[in-house]
Amino acid sequence: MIRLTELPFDPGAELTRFCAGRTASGAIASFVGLARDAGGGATALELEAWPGFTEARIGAIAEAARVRFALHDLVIVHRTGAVAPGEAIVLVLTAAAHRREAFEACDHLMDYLKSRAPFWKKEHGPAGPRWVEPTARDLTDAARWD
Amino acid sequence: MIRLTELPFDPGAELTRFCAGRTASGAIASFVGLARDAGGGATALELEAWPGFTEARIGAIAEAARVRFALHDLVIVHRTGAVAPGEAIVLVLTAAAHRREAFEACDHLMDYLKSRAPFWKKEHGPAGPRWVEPTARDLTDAARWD
Amino acid sequence: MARVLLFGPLSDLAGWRERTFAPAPATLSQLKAMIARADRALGAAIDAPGVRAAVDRELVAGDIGLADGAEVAFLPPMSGG
Amino acid sequence: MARVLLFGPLSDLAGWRERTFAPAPATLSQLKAMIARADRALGAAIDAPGVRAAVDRELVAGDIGLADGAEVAFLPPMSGG
Repeated sequence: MIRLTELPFDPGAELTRFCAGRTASGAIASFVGLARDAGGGATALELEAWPGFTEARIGAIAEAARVRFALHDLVIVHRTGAVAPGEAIVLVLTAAAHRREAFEACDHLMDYLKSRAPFWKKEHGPAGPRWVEPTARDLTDAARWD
Repeated sequence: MIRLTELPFDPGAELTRFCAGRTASGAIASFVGLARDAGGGATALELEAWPGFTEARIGAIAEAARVRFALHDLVIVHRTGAVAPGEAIVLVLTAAAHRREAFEACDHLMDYLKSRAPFWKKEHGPAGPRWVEPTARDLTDAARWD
Repeated sequence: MARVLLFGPLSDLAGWRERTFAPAPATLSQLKAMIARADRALGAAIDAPGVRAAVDRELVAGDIGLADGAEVAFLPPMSGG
Repeated sequence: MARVLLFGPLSDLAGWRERTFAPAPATLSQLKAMIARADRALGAAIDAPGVRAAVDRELVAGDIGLADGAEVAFLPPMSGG
């Protein structure tokens, strides 16, 4: 399940829902990316997506991960628009039989979201807003899975 | 924060609390171990701990991980007693500046909980209860961090 | 004509997000040349390494023919999460 | 005397969780011998590879002296999560 949202969301509520009634998956891994306070005021960052295209690209990444890591289920929630300090930017949930697959799939999905999903991110720091590109570490992290 | 509990708990509620008001940590990783239905009825497994000793050992493991992975914060919740199918057995939450550290710490803590924390686990399957020892994979997974 | 979409820093640079270019360019490289004639800085930016193009919502590599009315998006380096 | 605690499959095997052994054994190996005399199967089980001993809540390796009243726990292979 892939969801983009302009509104704040509660990663814990998503996790509760994801775990409910699950008796075949032993392992649930998750990752939450929070907006750090970069000293730029009420908005920590702004996220731009391309509606439709962004969901489709994430869907393709997710489907490949589902097969590769034998996932039972997964959820990706990603904010768009203005995000305040402390708010969740992204949530990835993965369910698998065993923990290694759940962890690796979650790690992999985050690496791809960081540098291969169609989002553009403007960080608001003390010197004003600036567009952020993936870091060298983001690129080498993502390349681990190629 | 280390907690053993005989009662079911909601991993999502723990995650919500863990994220609340956090504006300095960009990365929250988590793992939930769920009791799979092994066909043994209303109890999936029974977990025995040694009160006091178990918390102290987990505390030492957690403190070492906090330093090693530069964690900002962590939570470990672990069930004891009878656990029903679908209930959470264990929850690990880690907060760090960046995702690599949060993921690795969570992965590491789970590996150590699986084979180095003082718990004894009886699985209830169709053939009745049996004590479970760490698998060969649990041992090699834990040895990755030595 | 071709409909052009810009994202992220490219739309900040150009001052627009969406614009049509006419007459219809026959290829992606012809469209890029039209954009560069209209705005030299933008022309250089869409040709920078790391900028991908999507034609009718499919990522493309290299030059490609454009149908009349094609939608062409220029995507600077992506950074989610 | 020494107070002995058993966990996991060891207590199932022995049929008890906690018992005192007297007179006080001077060492861990003497205690193990006392246990083996009382219950041969348990004596073998606490000596199996993978079973750790904790004396007064500290894990120990090899033989060790025991104070009178020592608490000795035998811990079979641990498996949480």
